[in-house]
Amino acid sequence: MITQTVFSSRPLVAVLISLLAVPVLLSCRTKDIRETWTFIAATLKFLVVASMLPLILAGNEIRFTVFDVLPGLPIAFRVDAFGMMFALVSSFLWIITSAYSIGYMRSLHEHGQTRYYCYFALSLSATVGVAFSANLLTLYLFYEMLSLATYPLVTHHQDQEAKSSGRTYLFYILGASIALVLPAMLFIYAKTGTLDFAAHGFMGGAFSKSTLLVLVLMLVFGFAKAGIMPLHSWLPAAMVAPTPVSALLHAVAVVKVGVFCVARVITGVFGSDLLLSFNLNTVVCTIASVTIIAASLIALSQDGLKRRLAFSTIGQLSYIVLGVALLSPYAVTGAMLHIVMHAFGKITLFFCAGAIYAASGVKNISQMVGIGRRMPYTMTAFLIGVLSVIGLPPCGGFISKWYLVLGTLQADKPVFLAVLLVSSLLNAAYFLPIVYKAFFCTDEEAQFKKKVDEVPIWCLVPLCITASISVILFFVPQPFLKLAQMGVQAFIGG
Amino acid sequence: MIRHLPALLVIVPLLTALTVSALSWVAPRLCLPLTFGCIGASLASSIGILVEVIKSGPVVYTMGGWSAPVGIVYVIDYLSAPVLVVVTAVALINLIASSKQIDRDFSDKKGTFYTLYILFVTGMVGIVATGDAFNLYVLLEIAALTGYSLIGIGHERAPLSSLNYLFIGTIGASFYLLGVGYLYIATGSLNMADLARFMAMPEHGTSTMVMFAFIICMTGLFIKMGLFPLHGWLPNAYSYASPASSALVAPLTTKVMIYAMIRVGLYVFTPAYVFGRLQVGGAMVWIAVAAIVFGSLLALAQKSLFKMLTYIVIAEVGYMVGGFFLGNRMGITGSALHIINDAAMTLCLFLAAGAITYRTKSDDFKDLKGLFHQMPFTMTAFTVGALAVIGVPPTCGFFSKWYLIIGGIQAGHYGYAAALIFSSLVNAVLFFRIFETAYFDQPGDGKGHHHGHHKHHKHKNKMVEAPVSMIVPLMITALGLIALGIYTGDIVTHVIQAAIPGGIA
Amino acid sequence: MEQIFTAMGAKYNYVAYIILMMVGLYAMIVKSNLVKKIIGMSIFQTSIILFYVSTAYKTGKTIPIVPYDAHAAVQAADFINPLPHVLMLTAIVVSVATLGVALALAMKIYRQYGTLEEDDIHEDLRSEEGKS
Amino acid sequence: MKITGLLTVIICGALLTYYAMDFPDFGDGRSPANTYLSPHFLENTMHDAHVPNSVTTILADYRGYDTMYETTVVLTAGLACFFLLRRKESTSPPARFFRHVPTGLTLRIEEGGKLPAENSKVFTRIDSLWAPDSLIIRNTCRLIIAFVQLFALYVVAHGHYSPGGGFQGGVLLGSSIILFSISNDLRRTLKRFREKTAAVLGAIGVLIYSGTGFVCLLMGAHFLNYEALSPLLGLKTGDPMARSHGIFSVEIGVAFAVMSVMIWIYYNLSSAGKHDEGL
Repeated sequence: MITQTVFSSRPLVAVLISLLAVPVLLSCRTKDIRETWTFIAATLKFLVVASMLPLILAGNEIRFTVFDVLPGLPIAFRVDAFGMMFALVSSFLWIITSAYSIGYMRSLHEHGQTRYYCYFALSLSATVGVAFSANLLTLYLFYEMLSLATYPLVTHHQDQEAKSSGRTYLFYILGASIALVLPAMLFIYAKTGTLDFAAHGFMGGAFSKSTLLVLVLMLVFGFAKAGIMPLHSWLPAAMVAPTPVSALLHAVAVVKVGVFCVARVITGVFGSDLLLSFNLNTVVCTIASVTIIAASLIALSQDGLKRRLAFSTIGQLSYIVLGVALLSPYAVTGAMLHIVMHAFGKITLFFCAGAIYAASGVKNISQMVGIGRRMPYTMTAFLIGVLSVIGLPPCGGFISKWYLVLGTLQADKPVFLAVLLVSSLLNAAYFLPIVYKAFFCTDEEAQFKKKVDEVPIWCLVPLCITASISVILFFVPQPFLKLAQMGVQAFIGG
Repeated sequence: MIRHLPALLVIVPLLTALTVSALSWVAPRLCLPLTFGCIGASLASSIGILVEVIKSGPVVYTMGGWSAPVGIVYVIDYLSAPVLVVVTAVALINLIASSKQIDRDFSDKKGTFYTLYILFVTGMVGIVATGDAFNLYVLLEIAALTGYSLIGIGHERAPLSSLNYLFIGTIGASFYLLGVGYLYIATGSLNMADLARFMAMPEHGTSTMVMFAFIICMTGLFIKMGLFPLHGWLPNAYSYASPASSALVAPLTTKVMIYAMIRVGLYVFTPAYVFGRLQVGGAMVWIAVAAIVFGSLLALAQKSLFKMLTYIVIAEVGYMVGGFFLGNRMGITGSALHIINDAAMTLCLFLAAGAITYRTKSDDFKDLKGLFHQMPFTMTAFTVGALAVIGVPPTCGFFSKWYLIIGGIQAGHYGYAAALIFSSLVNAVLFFRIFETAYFDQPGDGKGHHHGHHKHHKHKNKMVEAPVSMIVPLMITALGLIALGIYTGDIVTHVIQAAIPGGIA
Repeated sequence: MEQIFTAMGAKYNYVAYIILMMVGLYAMIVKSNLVKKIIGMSIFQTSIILFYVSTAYKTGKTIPIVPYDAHAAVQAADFINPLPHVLMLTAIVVSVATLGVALALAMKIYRQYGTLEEDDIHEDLRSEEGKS
Repeated sequence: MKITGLLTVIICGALLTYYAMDFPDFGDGRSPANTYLSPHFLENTMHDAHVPNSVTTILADYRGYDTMYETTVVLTAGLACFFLLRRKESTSPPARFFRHVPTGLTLRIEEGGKLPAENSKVFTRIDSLWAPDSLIIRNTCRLIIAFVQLFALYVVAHGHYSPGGGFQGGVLLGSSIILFSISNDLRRTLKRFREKTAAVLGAIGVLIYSGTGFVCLLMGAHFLNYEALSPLLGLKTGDPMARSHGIFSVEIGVAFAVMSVMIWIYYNLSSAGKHDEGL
């Protein structure tokens, strides 16, 4: 299927919308105008991204060169199926998260809300920038922009705890990107002369096996946002941020950018046949599976709800890395789908965590016994989110896990099949007790004697929307499944 | 008129400096407008020359009508034209930005300050434009003398550090003079192009006189630019001076000295001699690595903002010297590009530090609390400058590091590439340490106090911004950093690539 | 070794300038009194002037003033080389200027610290830093 | 500190001497320096500029651009000393000394004490570190100064034909006025040659130099190309005398500049910027 390239400036417009929204937000007088502007920017961005969907579905790819920054290496955008899927999800979820953060920030009377919304818009423009980047340089540019734009969000409370977690956040993310990604990128450019992503990688025979291994490890660990052990501890530390931040950023935008970059590097830079020939992909698979198992085990022991969700995210991310590294068509499709499914599932869970905190000020799971009776809607949404993350039928998570499992079989690596199954069990082990204790508990155990009123409507509606979408995706995974299959077609031609 | 642009570029500032020095006694009010006019005019003429050079190749201007070896000749080619524009632009922006600071520090001797300011710029422009080795020494001395006096007045230790700077600067300049003397004995000529012609001859290539001339010339220039083992004078000289003069001297002196090193290295001692015959590249790059590593570490150990910035300047000198002595096309492009980028970056940081000290009267780290609330514009410009120094795209710092590191990799000098990465990491720690104090702590409280989830800012600290005349140039410089980054491709392909003689791989 | 001594015989001017230069350098590095350092600096600069001028000399030749009538044939060999002398005029003026600025700075330091001994200045700087 | 200093000096000295071995001998005429460029200057000095003293031709014509910057260095030194040292008279002056002329007694008036009238005949002000007032010195200096200035003008004018020129003449002029200041006291010299005239004259001197160059530019030739001045001087073009006159006007500029800057530096250095009590 030959892909014609269409030259249009829509990818640039998509990135710039939220960037231009920042001065507008800064100049708004009252809260309401500012929030309406956020909404307008979010919906506009989603519409522009969606307007490119039919083109991509028809098999074209959209290219646009912004600046000829270096001879032969411009800052340029190339929208393909994989990038489109990720951009679609993140821009759509931005709309929902803005709604949610309005309710959340208002109910908690947070300070510095204008600054919060501006940096939120900035990080979204960086996320979409990463999704559409055509070469490793543009990807690195937006990756750095994202790290810097999310720092003020993570340290929003400006207290001692925020300061130390901000320090770890930056140390891991900025440190890894400068110490590992930059030299690897420069080394590749010095030896091959180009950085543009190509269907089967652009390495050719330029490197020996050992340098290739070093480069792969540098790039996989360099993108610390993918939360691969041992460079993962910034994620739990970032939980100190307000919940909408951890919801969108640490469930969807930031972490998925890390995984997206790793996937881009594996498929676009190295290329599947090069990795398969040197059997390097099993190295990446083993790293990912170690992270899956370890993260799931640690999640069991976490009492804070947000910290448990954080470690579960680390586990789920490594599913995607594992899927991509297996390099079999089903596995890569499953990995791409999992980006979408996990996004919706995990964002629902974070919304619920935020709602519980906003309504009752409770953070730890041990204090949540019997909350289901008081907050029925939140907890049912929480249940659906849990089912989707574990991968049980009525929710979309099942489909992506289904493809992942098929992928391990297709790549005839049964050991990773075992890893997937064990970790799914572990997921169930650390999520289901929460739900069980929330609904089925005896009267005297219930800790919520007094009436706990449900969360304001602004928080509840986004909750339910994402939960219902998780369910709908199980029945109609259509746009994302088609995109995923087209993406796989481009990468592996399987 | 175009034919005389190289001369006008230097003569207009000189004549204006003299009129300003005379007028400061007769009609002091006229001094400032005249200074603005003259530096603006020399910026315009340097841009005119740059366009001329890009259009029709190097411009040669014979002073006094005497051709090359006899008289003094101005050669403005692809290497000097962009540096000229940067030097005059930095001088103009700094003049606008520090006019308030000048009123505060030198209120009674403003006329003389402006004269010394213009003479310093004339010296710098002359060094960049000249094609004669001895003329470069004379202009070196003008720039140095004006530099010593501009730095001499400042905080309590300014005269002592300026005197130390004078001693070491004079040793450097005299070594350069001695080197030119050795070259003169060996060849009999003083003109750069003529000397290069002699270098090609075999009997000069092997003579120890020329080799020793190279060593002494380069040592002199290394002293003047503050390369690592010889950098002792730089931190005190730039941090105790008044912010107005250190924001002029810091971005220009070291960069123009590095330009002089590249000019002498490439166009007097031809690259075949420097990299082929002497094999001096490898050792020099290790010295540069030491400069980068120690410069960054010492910057980490500093407690005050200006001191930290000066050590960053020392590390940046290591970048450029290392880039040049790698000996390959990428390294030299990176070093030449970094002259332009680093001048802009250092200007942005020093102006921001000047604006901060203008308000908070002290540049100690513990006095920078809560600056993001009080001085948002200055701090955003400071952040852009910091990101440029760290090397985050799309700022210009990233792209010069791009060329330097690739030059290091292609030359097989991984120590140099690793030092650059290490220095970026240390710079990141340096600046985020400042952002933490500026972002988190509230002004006036001892330590970052704990406050609960619902803390509301009752005492909304009102905005105490620096005066507009400081903010606007600062913003222009910050945007300039990003523009320089984005237009790197054009700068390199049109200007710097043509500046490197063919002999280099 | 004797090759160096015979060479030394014909090149004693270089040895002279090197000795002077080293004396100047030594004074600048080691002396703690600022004025002595300034004196060392001017010796250092004068030695370079000596070096330049000594290279211009041709044994037994006169100063470079050619006979006044314009048509007389001028034999360049019988005049000494004028160019180093011109360069050294500039170098002398530069060294005077640097001397002037150095003395001005030294006076400013004396007015501020009351002493010209760099060690004493550093002492009370350290004690000052200790106090603040 | 001593050992490191000694060590570096010895190592540098040894290195320099060792490398100096294959330099051309002292005084040999065939060394490259003496055979490449300097013969051109010697042979063409009369032809080009009609100036026998080839040093002056190189100084002001062939490498005139260098000398312009040299004069600027002189002016910069003056400006630097002024900029660093000059400060306004303090409102309450420290102790002052007066001599009661009829009796020869010296009075010491503490700070804030009532000072005698400025032009009173009875009390003349003397410096706190005053040298004994000696009639002989004052009068001999008064005699010599005139002749020193006359000789200085000769030196400036005859730079073309004999060793001399702008710098040497300027220094002589400057030293004559400094001699006056040493023999009498700084305040009287300041009355005759005020600081303002010194500063403005210094700037005008360098202005003359670069002005002539700029005029050549305006006349269409390259900067500092004196041939362009021939129409102004009423000579036909290409006449070497144009260059000779150009050189002379430049020498005058240099003399002005050097004289006034020397005096200005003396004023600032001797009185540490107060211009009240000098050497």
